[in-house]
Amino acid sequence: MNIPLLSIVTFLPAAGALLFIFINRKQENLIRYTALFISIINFILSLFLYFNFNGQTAEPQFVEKARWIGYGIHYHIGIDGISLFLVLLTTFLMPIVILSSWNSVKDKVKEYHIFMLLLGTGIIGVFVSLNLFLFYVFWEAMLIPMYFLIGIWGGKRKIYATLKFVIFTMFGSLLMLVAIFVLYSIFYKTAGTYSLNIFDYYQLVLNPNIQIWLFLAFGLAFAIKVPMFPFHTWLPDAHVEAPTAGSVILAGVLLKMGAYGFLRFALPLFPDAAKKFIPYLAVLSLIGIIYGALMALIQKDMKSLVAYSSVSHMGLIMLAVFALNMESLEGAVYQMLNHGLSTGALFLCVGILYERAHTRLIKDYGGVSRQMPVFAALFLICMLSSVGLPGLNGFVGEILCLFGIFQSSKLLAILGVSTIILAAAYLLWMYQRVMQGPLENKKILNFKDLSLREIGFLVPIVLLMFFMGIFPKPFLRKMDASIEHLLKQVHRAETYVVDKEAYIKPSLKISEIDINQNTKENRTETEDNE
Amino acid sequence: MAVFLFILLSLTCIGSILGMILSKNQAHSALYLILAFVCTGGLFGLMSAPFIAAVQIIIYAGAIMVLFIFVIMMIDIRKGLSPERKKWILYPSLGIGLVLIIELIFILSNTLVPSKAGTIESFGSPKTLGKVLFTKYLYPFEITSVLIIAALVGAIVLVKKKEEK
Amino acid sequence: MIPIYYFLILSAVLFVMGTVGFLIKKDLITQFMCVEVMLNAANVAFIAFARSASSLNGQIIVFFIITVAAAEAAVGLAIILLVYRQKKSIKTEDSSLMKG
Amino acid sequence: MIDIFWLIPLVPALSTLILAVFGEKLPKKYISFQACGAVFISFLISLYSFLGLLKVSPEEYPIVKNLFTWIHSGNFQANLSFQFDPLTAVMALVVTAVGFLIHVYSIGYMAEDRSYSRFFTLMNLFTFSMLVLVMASNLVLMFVGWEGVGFCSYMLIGFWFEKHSAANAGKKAFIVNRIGDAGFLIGMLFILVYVGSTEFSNINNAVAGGSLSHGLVTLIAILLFVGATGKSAQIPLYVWLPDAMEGPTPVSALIHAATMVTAGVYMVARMNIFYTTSETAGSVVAIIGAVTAVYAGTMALTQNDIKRVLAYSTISQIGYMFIGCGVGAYAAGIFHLYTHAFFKSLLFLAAGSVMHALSGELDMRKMGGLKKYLPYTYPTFLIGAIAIAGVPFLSGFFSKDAILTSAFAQGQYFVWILGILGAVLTAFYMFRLIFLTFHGKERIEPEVKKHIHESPPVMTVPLAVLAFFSVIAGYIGLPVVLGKNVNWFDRFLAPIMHKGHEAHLTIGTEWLLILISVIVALTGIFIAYFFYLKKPSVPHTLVRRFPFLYRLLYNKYYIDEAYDYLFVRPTLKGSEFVYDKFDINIIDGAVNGAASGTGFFGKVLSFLQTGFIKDYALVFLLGAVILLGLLIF
Repeated sequence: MNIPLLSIVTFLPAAGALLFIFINRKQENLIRYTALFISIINFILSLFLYFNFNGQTAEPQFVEKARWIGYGIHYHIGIDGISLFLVLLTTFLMPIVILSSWNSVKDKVKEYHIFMLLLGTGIIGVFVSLNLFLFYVFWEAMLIPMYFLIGIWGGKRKIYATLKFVIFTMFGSLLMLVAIFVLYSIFYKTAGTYSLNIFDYYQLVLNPNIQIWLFLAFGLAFAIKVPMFPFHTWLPDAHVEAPTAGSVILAGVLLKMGAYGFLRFALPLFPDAAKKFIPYLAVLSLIGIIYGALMALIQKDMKSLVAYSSVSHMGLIMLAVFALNMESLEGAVYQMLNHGLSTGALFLCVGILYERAHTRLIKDYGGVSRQMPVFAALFLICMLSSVGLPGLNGFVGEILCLFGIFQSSKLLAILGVSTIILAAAYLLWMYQRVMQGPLENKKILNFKDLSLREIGFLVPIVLLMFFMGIFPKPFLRKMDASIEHLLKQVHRAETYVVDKEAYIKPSLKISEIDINQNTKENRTETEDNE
Repeated sequence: MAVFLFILLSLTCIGSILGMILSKNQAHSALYLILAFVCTGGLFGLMSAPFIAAVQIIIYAGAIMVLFIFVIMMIDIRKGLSPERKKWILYPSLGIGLVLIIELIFILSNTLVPSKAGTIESFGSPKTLGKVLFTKYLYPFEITSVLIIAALVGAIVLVKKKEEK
Repeated sequence: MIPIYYFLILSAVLFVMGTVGFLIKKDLITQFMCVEVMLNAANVAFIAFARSASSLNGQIIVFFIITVAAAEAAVGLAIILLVYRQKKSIKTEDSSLMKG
Repeated sequence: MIDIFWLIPLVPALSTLILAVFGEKLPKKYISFQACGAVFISFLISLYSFLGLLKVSPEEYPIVKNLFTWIHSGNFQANLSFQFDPLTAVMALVVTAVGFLIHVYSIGYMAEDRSYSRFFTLMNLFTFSMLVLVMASNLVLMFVGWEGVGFCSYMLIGFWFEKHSAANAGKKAFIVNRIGDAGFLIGMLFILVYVGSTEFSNINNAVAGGSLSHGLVTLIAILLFVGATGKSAQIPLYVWLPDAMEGPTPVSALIHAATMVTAGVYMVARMNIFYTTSETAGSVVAIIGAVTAVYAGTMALTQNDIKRVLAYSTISQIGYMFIGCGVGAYAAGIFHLYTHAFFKSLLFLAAGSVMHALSGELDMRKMGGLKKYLPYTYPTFLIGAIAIAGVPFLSGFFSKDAILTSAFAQGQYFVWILGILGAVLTAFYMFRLIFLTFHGKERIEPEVKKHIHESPPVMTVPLAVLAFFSVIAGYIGLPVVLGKNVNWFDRFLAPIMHKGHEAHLTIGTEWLLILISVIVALTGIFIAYFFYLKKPSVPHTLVRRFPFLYRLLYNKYYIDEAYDYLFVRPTLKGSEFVYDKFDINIIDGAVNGAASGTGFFGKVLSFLQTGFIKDYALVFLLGAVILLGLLIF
């Protein structure tokens, strides 16, 4: 296929944002419809990615390569079975969040949608980059629209929250940048050419002592993003202050970037160090599960409750990632999608309530079900998906995760099972206090049930929840090969022979083409300099 | 002859700049500076750059300095003449200047200047310069025009008095 | 033929004079003139090198420097005027909004 | 002809789907027709499949229908597959038959409710989930049904969610159930890892083949039983069931008496190989069952809420079922489950009819003498009470006796004694209920009395049908003493039950045991008669005599309060403490501290920034000169 489909999917939102230059800012509805149209087109295009994706191979697909800056810095994108679904999740959520902020965003509508679309490109870019430099560029670029989305359209403490979010993330990613430099120079020393291609780096056999530092640098960046305990405090603040759409994207996709980073970079690049640190990381994840759930139990603000539930759910995902076996990794990836849907949907539900009552405090609600039966039903389903009720998507991911974890460590799995009790406790309690009970707040009497637009963005999520709960096969089969391959990479650790002289084994083979290509480029560049 | 001319021009140049610095009146300073620019223009002529010399005199001594003088006219000069509060800054400045010139001369004395024998007759003539300018340096040249427009617009926008609401 | 070093030394002297002038003058306009002197010093050096290297590049660069200087002067003077309007003064001492 | 059995759960599923999407817009009549019709069709298919099953030779059990592979990843595989064997047949028949009658009853009972369609949607969903639970051919799918019924129970208990108590009860039920489910899930994980499959046939082969160590079998058995205690309301997780009576009465009858709460028993019977293999686990089940039977019975003694008495009675009766399973008499346990489904749902529905007559009154102290007002409800209620009390010739007698006889035969005398004690209590509190409600002085409030009326036929006919079954249901499992082959039920289930060591009693002993049962039941009834009809002052005297004991029983041993103080409050308070002190102060404090530290440092350095161009220029030049100097010297 000659159409650069993946590039189109990646850059269509950004191109759409560019289109807004030609739209008068007063035509707010035109702006909204344009943004919605672009995001829907993008989703449809990304479906082609899914249908043309070959689940039999672990090789990256839809690969596109172009020379960019040189010295190993190239435009190199492609997707495998893991990133495919994260891209799909992003493109799926984009129209939904645009639809969700139809009425709630009233000022600076143009800028809002520009940032939203740019954010889409940034996130998809992170998932498709195969060049570390490109990855880093997207990783940082995506922060900027998010910064503005929270900082401009946020709540009362938006400046505090957005700064905390950005600085937290920056702090981690700077260390990652240093680690990328180190990798870059090590690769140059060993292979004699410049490269930032992660497939070249997978071939590197690094000295375990260096791996430890690199792993820590990468791991910290990703752990903050996930967020793992104890780096989680930016999350509730950012969620509480962010506009609904921001929260949905934040919880739905941004957090997955951390877990994705572990899967794509930290674990396969530094298998020895990973082996060393996994016990500690697993314990941190477990603490995250229980700690997040307990904190969620006592939150008074619905959004921070859901935010802490994210900490808990992401803890389970990370625990599954660190269990490193087939079932746990598939479960983790699947659970990432589930979490994106269910937590995103919960934030949407909170947003729907907020639009009506302008408060997020649980105590201001009560008995909403009677006024809004349709909403009550949809909210319930979203909640149950988060609780992991069988038949809905959450269960499939949860059971795979738990089974995988159990194979690696019985104790951790048994303690991790507590999540199914605690999740039920905090979510049902919230549901009871908000939706059930006598109707005390007179304001609620004026609540209207869902509008067609609101049904329009909740129902697709709910349908997908059912679909993923009953037919997980189309998802799992596409990721089999990639995850198997990933496992092979991580488990190659034992093959390293300690050799202080060289970082690299003599048998190292870097794809010939790449070397030739790089040297050729170097030559032309030096010529230019003369 | 040429050496004599050089010494004359350079001394005038240095002298007028000294005058510019020491004069208390900005208008005088500006006039001194025009003189200095004219002298540099002459020096350029000595270095077989007749076109640049012309540009120097027309644009620098002509256009730019006229701008300066206009601005000076628009400003109440007496306000600028109140005594400086931080007198001490003179001494470190002179010290730094001294060190700087020593350093520069030291560098110059150690610099091997490239010299290519056999200069062409027409070197630096408008024709040759024009050829290079519109072939090799075409893009920079065009871009400068954009720059000048931008500066023009910028200056107007900056200075334009905002309408009172 | 005048030795190239004469020009270079002149360029250095002009440059240092511009620098010192910038430091010791107290009004924005004269300081700005000193900056022009420094630019000019660079021009002299460029012309000299162009001559000795028999390359027109140096002259071209001077040409561009003059153009940029013109643009710079326009904008710079406009800013000075603005400062004057705001502060009724062009003494640098009177503008210290950037104090931390 | 058995091939269509997999349609049994799908019919209610389809009906649920239609009702969920269009329910609000459909007329009530159609809703009731569809909801009941779906369950009735399921019942017919079950009956048809059951008849088909009789023709299949036991070697071919279970008949499995694999619809598709549900989850498959690495070594983990779960199929969406249903199976049909005698145990499933019994359960499916009970669920659909009782379910159908209760659906019909609900048409009358819920007629005035404004969430009519929601009610029937959930009832159908419940029927579907329950059928999935009993028909699943593997543990994972069974867990689906298991959680599904829990969810429906949550929704239906909290059906009238405007009441705080109802919403609370629903939540409590779900969370307590989830605690059990966690145990179940862990047990399932063990099975998944050590057996490698969750298909029941594979599990049976693995355990029978001895590929699991004895300790592991015990561990798994006990973990699964934890799940059963949650779902079937046994010690220590029974606390949700009495509160669950907040739901509409048909719900209490269907979910919290006849079907869902017995899922634990079904599960233990389904996994019987574990409890047969591990005697320890079996004993644990039997003892927990026996203790619960007596313990719940004592709590029922002092309750005044008619439905709560029935709820405790349910807990107690399920205890009997567990005794049966624990001592290896799985058929007896299931037999009791089957008879109990009829008479207990009968009792609940009759209680509902009483409530209906009395405008929702539940307190027995405000009833009495209702016999003459409720000519259909009273006899059916009485039949149910006689059946549960264990009076001979009614269904409850046969099943309870089968359990106790087995316990005695297995040498579990302690369990047997508790069982007998429980039987006395059962007879006593059931007849206390009858006498207080239908006999004696009228204590009805005058306002209520004006509206008193018998329920419409749509409610009384199901009562009559259930009463009929309560009488005759026991005759398919007559005691062995009456003949070698009379216990058809036992023989029917035998192929899938793994027998431990067989113990036979002499005919004389068996007759003796039956006699004891009969005496015990009659004693209980007599005491109740004496206390509440003959000498109504006796209970009051007793209360005055033993105030502490009375209060202890009346307040249900303060277990709810104890759980609250031991688990709920410390969790909440502890979390709040950690949140305030640790999350906000330490973790976030560190973050904000780093930020304000940077700010402070910046402020200290900012004095260098004077704001004067000349200072900057001077410093800049100084730097340039120094750098230049460094470069050249």
